[in-house]
Formats: sequence, structure tokens, C-alpha cells
Amino acid sequence: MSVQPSTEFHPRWYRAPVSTYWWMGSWRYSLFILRELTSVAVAWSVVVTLLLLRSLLKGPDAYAHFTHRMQAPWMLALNIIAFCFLLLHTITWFNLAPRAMPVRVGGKRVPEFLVAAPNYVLWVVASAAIAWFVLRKS
Amino acid sequence: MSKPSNEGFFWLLFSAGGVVAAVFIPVLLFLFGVAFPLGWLPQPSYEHLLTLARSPLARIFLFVVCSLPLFHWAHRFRFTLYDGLQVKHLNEAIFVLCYGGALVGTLLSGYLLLKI
Amino acid sequence: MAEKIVLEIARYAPEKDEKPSFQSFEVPFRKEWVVLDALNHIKDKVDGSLTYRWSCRMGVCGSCGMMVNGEPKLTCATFLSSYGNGATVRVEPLRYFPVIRDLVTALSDFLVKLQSVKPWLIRKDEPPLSAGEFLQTPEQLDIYKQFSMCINCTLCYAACPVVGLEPTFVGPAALALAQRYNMDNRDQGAEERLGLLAHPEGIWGCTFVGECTRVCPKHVDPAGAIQQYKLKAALEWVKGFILPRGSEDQSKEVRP
Amino acid sequence: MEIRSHDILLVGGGGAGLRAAIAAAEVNPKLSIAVVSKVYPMRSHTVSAEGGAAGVAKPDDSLDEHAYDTISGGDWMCDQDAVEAFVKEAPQELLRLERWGCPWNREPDGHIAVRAFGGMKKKRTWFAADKTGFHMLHTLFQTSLKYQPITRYDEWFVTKLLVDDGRVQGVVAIDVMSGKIQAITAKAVIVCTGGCGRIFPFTTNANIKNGDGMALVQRAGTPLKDMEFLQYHPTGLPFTGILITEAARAEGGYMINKDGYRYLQDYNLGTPQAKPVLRSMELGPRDRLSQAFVKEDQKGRTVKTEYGSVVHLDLRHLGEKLINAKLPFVRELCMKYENIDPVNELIPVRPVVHYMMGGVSTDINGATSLGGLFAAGEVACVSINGANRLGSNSLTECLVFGARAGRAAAEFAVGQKMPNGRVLAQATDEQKRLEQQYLHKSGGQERIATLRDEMQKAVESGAGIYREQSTLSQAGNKLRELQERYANISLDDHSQTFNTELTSALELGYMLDVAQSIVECALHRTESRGAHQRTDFPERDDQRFLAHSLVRRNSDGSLKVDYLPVKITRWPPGERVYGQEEKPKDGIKQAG
Ligand SMILES: Cc1cc2nc3c(=O)[nH]c(=O)nc-3n(C[C@H](O)[C@H](O)[C@H](O)COP(=O)(O)OP(=O)(O)OC[C@H]3O[C@@H](n4cnc5c(N)ncnc54)[C@H](O)[C@@H]3O)c2cc1C
Ligand code: SF4
Ligand code: F3S
Ligand code: FES
Repeated sequence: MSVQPSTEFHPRWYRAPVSTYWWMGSWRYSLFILRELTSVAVAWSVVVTLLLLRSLLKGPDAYAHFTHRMQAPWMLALNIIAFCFLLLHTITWFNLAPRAMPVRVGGKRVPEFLVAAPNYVLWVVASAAIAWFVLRKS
Repeated sequence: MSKPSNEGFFWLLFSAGGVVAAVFIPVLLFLFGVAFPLGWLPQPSYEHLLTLARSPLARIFLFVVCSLPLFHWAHRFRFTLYDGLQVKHLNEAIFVLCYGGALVGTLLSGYLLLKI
Repeated sequence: MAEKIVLEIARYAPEKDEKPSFQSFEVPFRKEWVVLDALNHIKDKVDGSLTYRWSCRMGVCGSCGMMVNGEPKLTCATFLSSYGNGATVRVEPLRYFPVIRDLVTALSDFLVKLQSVKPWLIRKDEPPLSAGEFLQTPEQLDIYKQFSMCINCTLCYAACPVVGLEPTFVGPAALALAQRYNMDNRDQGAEERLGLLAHPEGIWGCTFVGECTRVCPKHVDPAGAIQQYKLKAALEWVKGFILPRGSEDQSKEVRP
Repeated sequence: MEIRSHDILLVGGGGAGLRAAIAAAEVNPKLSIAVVSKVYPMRSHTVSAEGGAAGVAKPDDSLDEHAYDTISGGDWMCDQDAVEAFVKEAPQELLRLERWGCPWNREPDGHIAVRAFGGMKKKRTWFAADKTGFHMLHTLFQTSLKYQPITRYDEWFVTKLLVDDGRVQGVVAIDVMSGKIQAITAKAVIVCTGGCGRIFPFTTNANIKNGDGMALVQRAGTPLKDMEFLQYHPTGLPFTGILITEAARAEGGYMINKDGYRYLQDYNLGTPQAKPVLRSMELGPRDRLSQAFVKEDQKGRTVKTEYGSVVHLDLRHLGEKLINAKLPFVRELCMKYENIDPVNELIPVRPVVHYMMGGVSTDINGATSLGGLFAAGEVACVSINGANRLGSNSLTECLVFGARAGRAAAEFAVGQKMPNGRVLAQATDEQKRLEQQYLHKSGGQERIATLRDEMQKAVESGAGIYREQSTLSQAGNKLRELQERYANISLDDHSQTFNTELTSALELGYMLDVAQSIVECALHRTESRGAHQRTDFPERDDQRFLAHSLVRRNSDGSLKVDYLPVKITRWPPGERVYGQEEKPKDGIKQAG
């Protein structure tokens, strides 16, 4: 698709190369890459969940082993970092979603923060519900 | 540039996964990865979790929470590799790696949840 | 104290230069001057060979986009005073475009992309003029109006890293323009355009960096347009998957 | 030299040029059509038109009323056959643009909305917020993309019309990017290069409006018409000359002097009312409003600023909601360029050079006296604007006469022979001239910018809002001097690639030619009419001057002015009356 005619008169166009480290060129680009990397934290969280399920399947000893492993300092550090990334994911996701799905009421577009707000409410409620199921003494 | 590609399908999975990951995953990792290990909250007992995980609703929930976010990861990670590393020639390998990974994870979660 | 500002301007003469280099010019600092006034001052009084595009000087023709201190800007709408007396300001050609000379970039590729999205009203039927106008309520107008404000200044291309990484990416302004027509209730070409743009070099190339929207001087929001387009394309894909081809209902056509 | 050939060649890709190209393509899809433009078409100055485009749209209005407003607004200098064709085709053309997707503002029921405009008795100005020209141009440009027969030469600068055998056979143009000088031949050429406001120091016009087409046509031996009629718009922002659209007044803005007084009531423009009254006060015609400013300034009732005297445009009583809905661009421009918010501050304004009523003399189909040569848009003078254009007529003019010229050219082109060898020799000569006089020249001393400044000062002081014998003669002498010094200019830039100094030099040459024509015509017209006001001849003189001036350039560079009677069909010259006391005119039904 790129057009590069070459007549005797056509001057040499200068094309600046794009550096492999382009995403360090501005803090906005860096933030974008961080946002994209939250997906790794998401995948890691799924792995943790799978490990938990496997331990539940295998029996109480495996579960004890699992809880023990989660207390290892490197594991804790990793999870805290991953958790921060998850928060970044949640915030960016909620804030960007209204752009992709504009909501109109009475022909007028609803401001983005108003569309985002219910998402946060949902998030808090869902989190509380999950925590309650997990923590409740049966 | 004429026929619509299947990107739409992967993008839907990515988006659905993004929503699930945004709403449900932070609390899970917070509880099991941070709060319990640090002793901020009492670690639930094995029996309690097992009964909880065995309820049909929880199985469906857990399946969704494991599978869709993996596809979310696959999509995003694929593009991050393309853009961040500029490794165009590896496109196909990356594609297989990412979605293959997500598929394996999904099957694994299905297996675990059926057996549990 | 003398009021001055220094412009560091990228110079590139293809006949003799291997690549661009910077040249500094001192210009008077005047609060009512925009960067473009300073460039004109240099061209008129100091160096007539300084090369750049401009025309309207009122932010609507879209010719005068450049990188100012690393940010894509319309130089006729960027005041020297926002950098302060005595400051040094870097002026470069818009990023990611091939440079023809000094601050002038090559636009031919952009024009090809613009044309590729079929940015015109597509109709299946064409009632005679005597039938009057196609009706469109202010609310229907409002749905696409924002996307019709693009002045083709290409600042968004200079902001979008995907444009830099994938020169074949159709890019924010062209995709937003496609969406402008898709969302116009008078248009019936959405399906035709979808085939052209639901493609790895079209909407699927965009990773929602969002920089395009941030730098757009006309608040077009290409990022939003593209994401909305993606959603639509994905749903169409599902529909095509469920309904065999050809049986799609015709009822969604709009009547004048 | 490489040659490219087309059937029809457009010089200019603004509103008029694009409309003409599409018209030609629709008449005959077999024709090959070239659009040659010195900027990318969507950068053309049509893009900055704000207020709207006039065309009868509502049942309370009539074609005759639009015609009458136009003719009286033009101080009876309009050719009435042209005006009748214009008002008749205006609504169709605007509708066609709607069909092409132009986002016109709408009524709640989905029909087109119209607004009031200066000098118009009825609401008939179609608008797309206050970016009408922008939306029209982009709609036309995007629509033009679907026509296969249209080839674009973007950023090609035309330097000469090739004429032989009594007809035009193409142009010579510089491909600005590569510096290549080429002949593009054609069977018909339509000149749509827009106006020439840049001749003046303070103008709303873009950098590209240098009267190129007028000079090219005049150099090719074809006359320019009515060049003394140049419009000042009453409301430009000081320093930048950015236009505050008339729509601001149509929506109800007041013009006030330094005492907060609505001074227009002192100048025969009616009595102030709270709500805007059509054809009255702030909605009077532009020439009258600009003249009132000068008088007000002489009385010392304007506000003095660093950038000259100003009066104020007051929108504060309109409220934020209306301003945002109908005048968003006005607010944006004020905030960006003057750092004031019209919602609660006064806008400083002064008259600013805006529009050229005169131009290439054409008939009702855009044809000139030279075979195959057509013109449309601001560069042309079909004579619908007369001595003063009404706001919002010119965008429509670009459409109506652009389309007419396109169709006429398409008809003309069929059956014409391909251009002959002699024009190619001409083209080679032109190439040599450009190289010798500009690119490879050494030893010149004059800077382009210096000559340009001196020209602008001379024209402004000699041929401004008010003119007289002595100042006009002075300006004429100065321009002759500048022409001589122009032969001695020097360029810093000798590169072939994107040489904008070369194009600026050529533009300066065009502007000097056009400036001379303006001054010459103004000298000869010893009466006052519309935008041409002579302090030494303050009255209108229908006896001698109900006639168009035609100015030709002799081979020695001197100018010759002739006259051509104005075509009157149904509206005999009358007095121009604004304000409410207007009495019904014969032949016109005055509703409401
Ligand atoms: C600020 C402003 C606001 C206005 N608002 C209104 C309004 O509200 N309503 C209204 O009716 N009118 C308005 N007008 C007037 C109207 O916009 C113009 O008269 C009209 O747009 C002129 O269009 P055009 O096609 O003739 O020329 P332009 O749009 O000026 O186009 C000229 C074309 O010619 C090309 N060209 C010129 N010289 C050369 C050359 N040497 N070689 C190759 N190409 C060349 C240019 O590249 C360009 O494409 C306004 C004007 C201004 C300045
Ligand atoms: S979308 Fe905005 S930034 Fe991009 S070209 Fe259009 S106006 Fe410029
Ligand atoms: S910056 Fe680029 S990646 Fe998409 S959201 Fe905008 S086009
Ligand atoms: S000069 Fe027209 S947008 Fe800046």
C-alpha cells in the first residue's frame, strides 16, 4: 500500500527508524505498555487459581502445601506486584469501556464517568460477595 | 483486504475476558495471594473451600474466571509481543503460543472442575 | 530585558543531507504569536529556504501540524507563551511520516488510506432530487457529528505507535471517517466498508493506545470510533457465524 | 518535457473546483478530468467559511425574494439573468450536497434548518453549525474520491495558461514536491483558484489566496471584471484577522461602540430591537457596516488598541447554551486566539478584507471570452455579487456556477482536437523563464517579504474602505515601482524540492498584477456604489456607471479599462433601503 514513486525528480524521503525501545520514549507510551502487561498478571492469577483447585482436588495435604507455598517471600512479592497490575487493569478497563460503548439517553451521550461509575459499584459488590462466600463459616 | 477476518472472534473473547478479569480476579488474588498468606484474614479451611468449589454455580463461575481471562491474556500479550519487540516474522509462532496456552489452561480448568 | 525564544528546527535538504539535523533560530517572544508566526518571521526575515506548510492560520485547514517539543501540534494554534519567555522549543516534522524536506512530510500514503475506507455516502437506492432531503433528526446527526469534524491534520498518525510500527495500518483518522459514514443514518454502505476494514491492517491493528484521541485538536475521538467499530464488526462476525450468508435481513436499511 | 493530457483540467480544488470536477464526471464519465491544486484540496480556503450557504428552502420564502435581496445588496451591479439562474439552482445544489452526506443542521422533525444572514429578508441560509465551508469542502472532496475519471495533482502549482489557436490548451505547472516543471494539456480548462485577499495586510483570507487565477487569465489576454469591488467584513479579530462569522449577529449579537451604544442606528440601518430583525441594524449588508465603522472611528467613538481601533461584538445576552449550540466555533476561536470567552466578555472586532466580488469575466455558464477557458467560484465574476456580496451567497455560488462550468466544459471538450505542438514549445519557454528568473538567478537584491509588505501598505492606504483620486494614484505609482523592483528579487532557496520560496515569489507576482487592476478600476469609477466608496464622488451615478468595468493588460504591462452594461431583467435600479422603514417594491411580494 505504501506509495514510493521513483522518477528522476523524486527526492529522497527520509524515514526515521522506529526504535525497539519506542515505548520508553514517552511516559504515556510506557503507561500503555504497562497497561498491556497487566494481562500477564491476569494470566498469573489464573495460574494461582488453578493451583488452588488442583490442591483442593488432591486433598488436605496438598492444600496445606499450597497455603505454605503462598507464604514464601518471593511468592508474596510476586502476588503483591501482580495485584497492583490487576488494579491497573480494572481501572483502565472501566475507564476506557464507555468509549467503545457510548450510552445515549434521550439522544444525548451520557458522560463517560457516569457510564463508568456503575462498573465500579458492580466491582465492589462482586468482590464483597466473593469474599463473603469464601470467608463465611458454614 | 476483502473478507472479514476472524479477529472479531478473538476480540470478543478478549473483551469478555477483560470484563471478567476486571470484576472478579482482583479479589481472588487479593484473598489467596496476599491477605491469607500475610494473615490479614483467617485462612478458610480445606473442607469449607471444597464444599464451596463443588457447588454447581461455583464450578461454572470458576470455569468462566479461569478460561476467559486466559484468552484476554492471549490477545493482549500477542500484540504486546508484536509491538514491543517488533518480531513480525514470528507472528505465527506467537499466535500459536498465546492461544495454545489459553486453550490448555481452559482445558485444565475444565478437567479440575469436573473432577473436584 | 530582551524578550526572546529559541526555536530548534529540524532541517533536511534531500539533495545534500543524509539525515535531518537541528538548526537554532532566535526569534522575538511576543505573547500573541503562535509557533507558526515565529516560523514565518524566520522565513521572511532570516532564511527564506525554511520549508513548511501552512494556509488558514485559524486551525481549520489542517496543513500546519508539526512536532513541538515532541508533541504533535497545530502550529497555528500553539502559542509561544505556553513555553515561556527565553525557552527553547524544538520543532520537527510530524513523527512516523517520511520527510520530504525540513518540516514537510509526505502525505500521499495517508490519502490512499483515506480513500480506501470509501468515505462517501453509499446508497442502494437513489431517489430523485425532487423527493427532497433525506430526513435526519438532530439526535441522529449528533451520533456521528463528532467523527465528521476531522480536518485531516494527521496529528493522530504522529501520535499512534502502531502507525510507526505497521506502516500499512490504515490509521486513526481514516478509520474514524469510515465510522462517521457508518453511523450516518443516510448511509447504507456499512457492510461494504466492514469487508474493507475488519482486517489486521484496519480496525484490528489498533490496540487502543488512545493517543490519537488525546492529541486530536478537533476532539474527533478516533480511538472511540475504532473501538465502537470493533464491537460492531465482532457482532457482525457472530451474526455471520450463526446465520448462513445471504439470509441476512434487509430490514435494517434506512429509508429517506 | 513530459506531457500529461486530460480532457478537462481544473485549476483549484476548493468548493468550486471540486463541484465542477464532479459535474463534468457526471455529464460524461468517459472524460478524463484533472484537478490541479497548489494545496491538497481539503486545505483550500473554502474550508474556513463559517456561516452558511444561501438557498430558498422554506415555504414562506420565494426565489424572487432571494433574487431581490441579492440584487439590492449588490447595489444593482448584479447581472439579473445570472442572479435568476443562481437563485433557481441554489436549492437543488444544496440539496445535492445533502444527498452526498453534508451534515446540515436540522429541525427537530429531520428537515433542513436555515438561519438568518446579513442583507437577507428571509431565513434561507443553510448551515452546518458554524463550520459550513469545512463540511461542504470535505463532503465534496470525499465524494470526489469515488469518481474514477478524476485524477488529482495535489500540490502542483500552475504558472501559466497555454493558449494557441484562439483557445486554451492546458497549463504549465510545478510539481512542488519534486520541483519538476510540466505541461498538462487539456481541451478545456476551468479556473477555480479563489480570491486574492492576501494583497491586503489585514484579511480573513488564507495564505494561499493570492489572486493566482486572476493574474493567469489576465496574462492570457482575457479581461477581469469589477475589480474595484472588494468586500470588507465588519467583524474580524484584531491582529490575526480571523473572522467572526455573520451568524454571530444573525443569532442576535449586538455591535456596540466604546460607550456600549448600538451605533448602527446612526447610519440609516434601522432602530435597535432586542431580537434581530432581518435586513436591519446588525443584519444590514457588510459594506454599510464596514463603512459605519470608519465613520464611528472618525468620530472617536471606537476603542483604541495595539492593533488599531476596534468596536465590540456583544454576544453575552445570548447565553452559553445558544452559543454552544449555534456558534461553537466562534467561541473556540475567541478563546484560542483572543483569550476571551464571548459568553461573558465582549469580542473586539474591526473590518477586515474578506472577499473579492470582481474577478475573471464569465458568462452565465462560466465561459470566458477565450475558447475553452472557464472560471467559477470566487476567482470568477459572473456578476451575481455586484458591488457587494451578501454573506452566504458565495458558497452557493461555488456550487451553482461550479456545476454549470463543469457541464459547459464537458460539452465543449467533446469534439475538440488534442493540443498541438506549438503549446509544447510555449511550455518549454515557460520552464526556461522559471529557471532563469527565479531558480538559477543570482544577484537580485529584493526580499519577497519586503515587497509584499510595501504592496500591502500601498493597497490598504490607497484602496481601502474609502478611496479618492489622490490616494489611488499614489497607490498606483507605488505598485508600478514595486513591479520594477520585483524583476530584481532574490531567492535564498535554489532547491528543487518543495521550494515554497519559489511559489511565494510567483504568488507575489500574481498579487502585484491583481493589485494594479484593483487600483486602476477604482480610479476609473468616479462614483460610490456598494463596497466602492469614493470620498470625492460620494453619489451613485447610474447614468455613467451602471456598467461593469473590464480591465485588460496590454503587452507592455499597462492596463486598459472598458465598460460593459449591467444586465437588468426585472428589477430596475432603486434605492438600497435597510432598516424597518422599507417599503414594498414593485414586483415583489413582501410576506411578513
Ligand atoms: C473566513 C471566511 C469565511 C467565509 N464564510 C462564508 C460563508 O459563511 N458563506 C459564504 O457563502 N461564503 C463565505 N466565505 C467566502 C467563501 O468561502 C469563498 O468565496 C469560497 O469558499 C471560495 O471558494 P473557491 O472554490 O472559489 O476557492 P478556494 O476554496 O479558495 O480554492 C482555491 C483553490 O485553488 C487552488 N489554487 C489557487 N492558486 C493556484 C495555482 N496557482 N495553482 C494551482 N492551484 C491553485 C488552491 O489550491 C485551492 O484548491 C468565507 C470566506 C472566508 C475567508
Ligand atoms: S482525527 Fe483529529 S488528529 Fe486525526 S487527522 Fe483528524 S483532526 Fe487531525
Ligand atoms: S493511538 Fe493508535 S492504536 Fe488505536 S486508539 Fe489510537 S489508533
Ligand atoms: S494553518 Fe491551517 S490549520 Fe494551521
